[in-house]
Amino acid sequence: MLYREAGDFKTSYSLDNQTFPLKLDRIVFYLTLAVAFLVVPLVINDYWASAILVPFLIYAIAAIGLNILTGYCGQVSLGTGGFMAVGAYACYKLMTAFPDVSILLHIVGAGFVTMVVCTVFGLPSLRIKGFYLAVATLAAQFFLVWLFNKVPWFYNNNASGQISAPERTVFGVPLTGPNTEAWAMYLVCLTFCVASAFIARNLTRGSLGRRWMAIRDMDIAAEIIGVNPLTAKLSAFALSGFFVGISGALFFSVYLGAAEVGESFGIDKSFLVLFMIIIGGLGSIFGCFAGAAFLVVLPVVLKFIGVDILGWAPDLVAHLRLVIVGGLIMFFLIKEPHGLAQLWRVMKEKLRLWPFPH
Amino acid sequence: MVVKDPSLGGSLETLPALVARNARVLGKSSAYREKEFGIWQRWTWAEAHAEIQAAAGGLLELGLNEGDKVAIIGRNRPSLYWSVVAVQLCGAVPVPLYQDAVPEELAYVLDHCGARFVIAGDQEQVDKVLEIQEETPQVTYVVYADGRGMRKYDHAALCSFEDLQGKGRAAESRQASRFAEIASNQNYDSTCVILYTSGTTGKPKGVVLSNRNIIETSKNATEFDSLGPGEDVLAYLPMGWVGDFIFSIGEAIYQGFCVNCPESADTMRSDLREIGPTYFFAPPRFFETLLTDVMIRMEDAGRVKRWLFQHFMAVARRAGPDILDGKEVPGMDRFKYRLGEFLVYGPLKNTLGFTQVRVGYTAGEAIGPEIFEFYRSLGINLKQLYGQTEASVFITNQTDTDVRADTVGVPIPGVELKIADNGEVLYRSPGVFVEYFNNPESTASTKDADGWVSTGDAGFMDKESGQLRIIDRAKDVGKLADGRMFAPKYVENKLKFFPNILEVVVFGNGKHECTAFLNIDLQAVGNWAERNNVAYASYQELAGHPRVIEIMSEHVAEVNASVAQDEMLSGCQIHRFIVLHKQLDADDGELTRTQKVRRAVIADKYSDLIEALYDGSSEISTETEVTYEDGRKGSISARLAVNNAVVSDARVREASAA
Amino acid sequence: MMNAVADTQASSVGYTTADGRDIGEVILDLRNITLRFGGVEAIKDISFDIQEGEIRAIIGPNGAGKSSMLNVISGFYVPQEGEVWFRGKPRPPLKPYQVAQQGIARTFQNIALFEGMSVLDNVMTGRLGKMRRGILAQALWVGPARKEEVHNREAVERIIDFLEIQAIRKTPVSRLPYGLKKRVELARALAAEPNLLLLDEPMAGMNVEEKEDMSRFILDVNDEFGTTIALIEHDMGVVMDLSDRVVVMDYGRKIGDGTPDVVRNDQVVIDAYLGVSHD
Amino acid sequence: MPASLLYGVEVLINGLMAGVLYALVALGFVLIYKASGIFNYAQGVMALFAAMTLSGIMEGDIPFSHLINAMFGTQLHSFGWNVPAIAAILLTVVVMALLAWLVQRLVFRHLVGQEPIILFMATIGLAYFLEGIGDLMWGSEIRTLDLALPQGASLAIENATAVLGGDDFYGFFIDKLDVVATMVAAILVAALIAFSQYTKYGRAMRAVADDHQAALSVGISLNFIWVLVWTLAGIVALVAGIMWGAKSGVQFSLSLIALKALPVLMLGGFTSIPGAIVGGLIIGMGEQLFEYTIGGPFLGGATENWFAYMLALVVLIFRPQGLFGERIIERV
Repeated sequence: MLYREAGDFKTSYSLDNQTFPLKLDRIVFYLTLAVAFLVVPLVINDYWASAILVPFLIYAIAAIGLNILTGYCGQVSLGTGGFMAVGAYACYKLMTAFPDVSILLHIVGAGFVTMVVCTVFGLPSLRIKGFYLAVATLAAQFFLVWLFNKVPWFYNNNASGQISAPERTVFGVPLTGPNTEAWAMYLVCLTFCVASAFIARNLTRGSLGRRWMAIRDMDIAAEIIGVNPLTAKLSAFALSGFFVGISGALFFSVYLGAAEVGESFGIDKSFLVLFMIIIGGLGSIFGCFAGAAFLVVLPVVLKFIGVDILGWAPDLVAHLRLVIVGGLIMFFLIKEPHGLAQLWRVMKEKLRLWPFPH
Repeated sequence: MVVKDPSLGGSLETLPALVARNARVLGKSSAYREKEFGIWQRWTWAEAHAEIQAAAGGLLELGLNEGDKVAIIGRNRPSLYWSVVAVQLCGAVPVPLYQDAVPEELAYVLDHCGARFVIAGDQEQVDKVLEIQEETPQVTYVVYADGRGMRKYDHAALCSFEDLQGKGRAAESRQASRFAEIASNQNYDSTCVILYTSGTTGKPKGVVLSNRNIIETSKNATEFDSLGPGEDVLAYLPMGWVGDFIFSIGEAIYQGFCVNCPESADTMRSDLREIGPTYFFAPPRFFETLLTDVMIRMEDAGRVKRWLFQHFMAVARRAGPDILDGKEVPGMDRFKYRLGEFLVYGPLKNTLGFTQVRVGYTAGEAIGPEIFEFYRSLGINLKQLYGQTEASVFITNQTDTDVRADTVGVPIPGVELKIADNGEVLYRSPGVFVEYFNNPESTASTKDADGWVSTGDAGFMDKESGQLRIIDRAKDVGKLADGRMFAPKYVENKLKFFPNILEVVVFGNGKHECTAFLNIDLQAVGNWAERNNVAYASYQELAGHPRVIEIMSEHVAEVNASVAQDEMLSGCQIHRFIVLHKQLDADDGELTRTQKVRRAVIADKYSDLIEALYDGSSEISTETEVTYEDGRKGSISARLAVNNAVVSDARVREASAA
Repeated sequence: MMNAVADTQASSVGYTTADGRDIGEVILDLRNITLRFGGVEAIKDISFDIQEGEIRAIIGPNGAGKSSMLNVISGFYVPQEGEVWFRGKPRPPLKPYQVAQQGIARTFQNIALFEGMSVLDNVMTGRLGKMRRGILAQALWVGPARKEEVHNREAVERIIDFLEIQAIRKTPVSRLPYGLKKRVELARALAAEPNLLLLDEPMAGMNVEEKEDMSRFILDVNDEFGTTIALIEHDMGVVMDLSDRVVVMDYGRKIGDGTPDVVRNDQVVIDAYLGVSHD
Repeated sequence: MPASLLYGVEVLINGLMAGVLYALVALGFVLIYKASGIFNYAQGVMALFAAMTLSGIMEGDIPFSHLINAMFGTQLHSFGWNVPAIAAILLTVVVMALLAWLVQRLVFRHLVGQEPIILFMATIGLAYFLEGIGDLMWGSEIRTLDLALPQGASLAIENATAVLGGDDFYGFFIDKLDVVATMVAAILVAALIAFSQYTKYGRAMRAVADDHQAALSVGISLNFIWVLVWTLAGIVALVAGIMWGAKSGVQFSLSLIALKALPVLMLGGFTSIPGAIVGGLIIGMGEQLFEYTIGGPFLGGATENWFAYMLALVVLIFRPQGLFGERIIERV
């Protein structure tokens, strides 16, 4: 209904496979970006930052990472929590080891460290398939958590066994530490998030993305038409690790400030991110954002309704949340295996064909 | 790159000269687009000019002489459009042909115009040309645009368009003078193109059109509708047809439109949507099928959508045309129409590809008023024009502010009209063709000494609108006993616009009043019967059913009322009619294979019925021979009611409620 | 049968076909291939060669080991005995993707398209072997990566045009009818610009005109691109029209080899075929 | 015999006992996987849920009381009676059967023919759902489960075995509960095997496992079979829940033993009951032994958190089909 496509035709291939082929979509996209970068920082407050926006952005990055691996390359991983932990601890070690290097570099560095670790744990995927692999990745999850617990070197031997981010500034603006302001927190996460989405989109639409999807859809055929499964799968693990690592680093350094591996990066993190991409939509960048938004906002809304309005006990509401999330997972797998992203696509199609039904 | 074109300095009297001008003036803007390999390949005027030059160079190299004829046959593609101009650039005459021509027709035309070269679209066309080599020995060389599947062909007298251009580019330097010389021999009155009219009777005639014809007409027509550079046209109609030559070549080059060629015939609709032309022509049939398509698709829509659609289409029918004509419209309707524009019309136009259409034409045959109104009411500026090959298309055209379904508009600038006393429409204009190629007698019989051309159509100037109104083929128009005009086709068309009526034959030539045979449309009437649970066992029974006859009488009365409105035709009202017990059928020789009625045959075969129509009897039993699908012959007998129709009084206008 | 085999040896150097195409020397030579699954022998000591530019058919009743043969050629199965000679050199045991990179593309008996992608993307995967841009270039979508993408898209669009599937370019393959899927799969294989094309029952389950189209395309491919083609087919008639030389297999053995005529009149072959019912 | 070695043996035996419980849970997995190809991640949560339900019923709590109170401001908590263990167990079985029916009816019937990985994710969703429901029904505080099962060290065994070692060895320390558990497990397995061997439905189950079509052709409703196996899995879960609950209280950690069961299956293969048991024992003993010999002394302990997975991982790398699974031949 809103679209006016007549005359919006493509005269070159780069125009033809741009991310938003429709003019209207492009406009909306750029407007959103503008608002996110220019307006929100001015109006944001601590509550919105720490309750919704910052976690949303960080989880979105993690979801992008996992979606590359699971949604695009078809390799299910239950180790996301562990890999986020790697990002977090790598970031911590870097921050404390090189205090005068920019925190931003540390975060990216953490991404690269995680990349390596993730690739190593990806090696079994060459022989193990399906949920055999999924279970195998649990090894990563538990081993890594255990490792960061047991080896004092990772938390610089401090008594609490916790890691806590010292204050680091960029252009004099603190990005980590207790007196980080909401807008700074938000902006740094937003920047990383947008960059990640941009990179992920480019990778998934190019030849690498096709290699991944070929492996996902039919690995044997893929190999026979010339896709090297080794490089394809490992590259997926590597890049997935990179993004997950970055999200882990941000989660710890910018968002939490202090973290204890067991509770911050436990198995349930792995599931949370997995749910995000299932609900959001496997194999869709948009889905990562949709899923992250959904699962970040849902608890907040429930808490608001349950606790603040109805005045129920928080634990009761927490249980309700479990029920709802679990139910939704099953619902989506049954009704719309391609998640919110698919719903979105369908809606768009309808708008384009309006007033015709098909 | 571009060969210096001597005519640049001089006046712009040829299409090549105009192309050169465009290359200079509109160099950067789009001249041609073709959907190929998934995207719209694009050529600016500068590039197009270069392409044309190269092709022309190639043709010279192959030994094309001034005055030679070059046949061009294939689907609409830039390379073929360039070929047209390239040929002219060589001082030769392009002869665009219908791509669906069968070998025999092709052989006749090639032989008649004596084409030495053929520029063909693809293997299919080349094969046709090769197939008739014997009959057409003068064809010395064939060029093809798409070489698919022809690698193994003998390329002695065959080459691809690219190779042709290659030859040209290679020879560029030494040809400059030659081109200059040729250009200097060309003037406003030298031949621009020969177009073969698929004559309904006899062999096709080659209509010779001069540069003057094409350019003047293009000028007048485009100025009439204030069309200028930057218009987008979709080139999808056969290149052999004069309309395409005017819209996609004459006007396009004169004004600098962009000509867009679809990827293939079956992607035309989606390509139309992508391009969204600003200037669009289609025959009535196209708009008709499109409308049916829309209605069918809306059938499956949800209740809400359907309601929205019906509601706002009602609004559109009420207010749309007037808003489009810039007439006064009540504020409420104006508002509702805006809303509708957002909710229905806009999206609809978008999905159909008409969002950007500023001027749309339909012509060729009568278009159903409700179909016409539908598009008008959406805010699409669809207009009717009247023309023919001999006039380089345009004779009359409708102004944006005064568009009607039943007229064809006023003469465009430079066109003079007069109505012969037998009702035939005559015209004279700068677009009037030079001659029929190698056919002086036809030329003489069509065009008189001082340039008046007879259209062969009967018509008159509508009093209130001052627009021309076409009634019928002149030869079919007769007189009633009392001398009033008798135009059967005119009335028949009016009746056939009712979905319930499939075929009509009106009689009355030389009689004192008009009568008619009607054929019901089994589908439409059948549906009606189902909805109103009217039981019937056979076509015959349904056709004879009193309630069906009732409906028919209503339709006839309605038509009579509207016919009564113009005193010239008021005599053509139908006084008595019979609903036939069998469908008029080509197998019985009652229709031509193209579904046109054969009056003589019918009049003779059903003489008894006609008699009954005029002798006042109220019933008649008859015996008719029929041929079944399997060819067996049989006969059916029936008692048919002869019905009197409500006839409106010609003088009382109020009676005409429609 | 003996003369049939003799016929092959004779033609192991270039020859000219009835319709005047010049066939080059041997491109792929299978020598005494034997393949076992556990106890069962799928292929028993089979030898035959494929020559540059020819259309080579492998026929035989169900379970004759035809598909296994293709799988050996494309490196998916490793034979226990025998050698595969490619372009005059014995081929070391390679991974399937390495074989593909040597210029051997194929289609599959029961379609193996990537259901999650559009037709265009599927065909593009055929060119993955040719796309070498690094991760970084792709990540930032900078010049080289973009150029490479466009360049390969151009090549692919020509194939799409060639096989007349423009209209479904952007359709997800999962929505396509069977016949079209087969065609898309052929497109994917062609996109790799192979010098040896393996077709596993390209016309299985097609109706008559679909078969005709497919035959036309196969011939056009061989004609336009000079691609060497080895195809498995059930439909005797089709094979006889299409192919220059035919290998006949039965129960994992080669029971005939030679021009269609030779094979058609070979008693052993006739018996084998009369013995079983195909289709 | 040196004491250290004997202590090692003791560790081994205790590991064996733990392994029994792993096996018990794994058994549930196998049942469902064999019949429906569903890899039921929720098995552990089912054990938790079963245990909670059992104790809830025994103590006469009102289900969903928290929710109801929250919604209607009532003060419901308990019916005020206690249900005898046997009755409670039977009731719980009914509840599990009901649950099985619902799960089949509402979820997996709509997922027939989906890829295994999708089914797996669905069961993860189910796990969350059940956990939430369990908490809503019975509250989330740790419950005790008292079925008067023998607890504490078995002196008999201790004394009997004391003679084995020197003065510094006081015999094996073994918890009675573990012994009971082992026996119960043994009985359960025997029962299951008997069931699948000698009853109509048991045979039906096996038929389904082998070939759905065949099963249909002999006129068995797949749906029924699936409900049946889910119920059996529920019962197995209940038993596991009882044992584990009695040992360390009914709490969330219980559902984590499900995760432990995964590697057990990796080793044992998804389809063989004996495999599950052997796998369970290997894991159980393996992780205890590893902790005792290497983990504790050199790695700072708590290695049992990951040992099982690592072991499975390593095994899988060399035998992708697991220890007992049959080799997969890939075709195109």
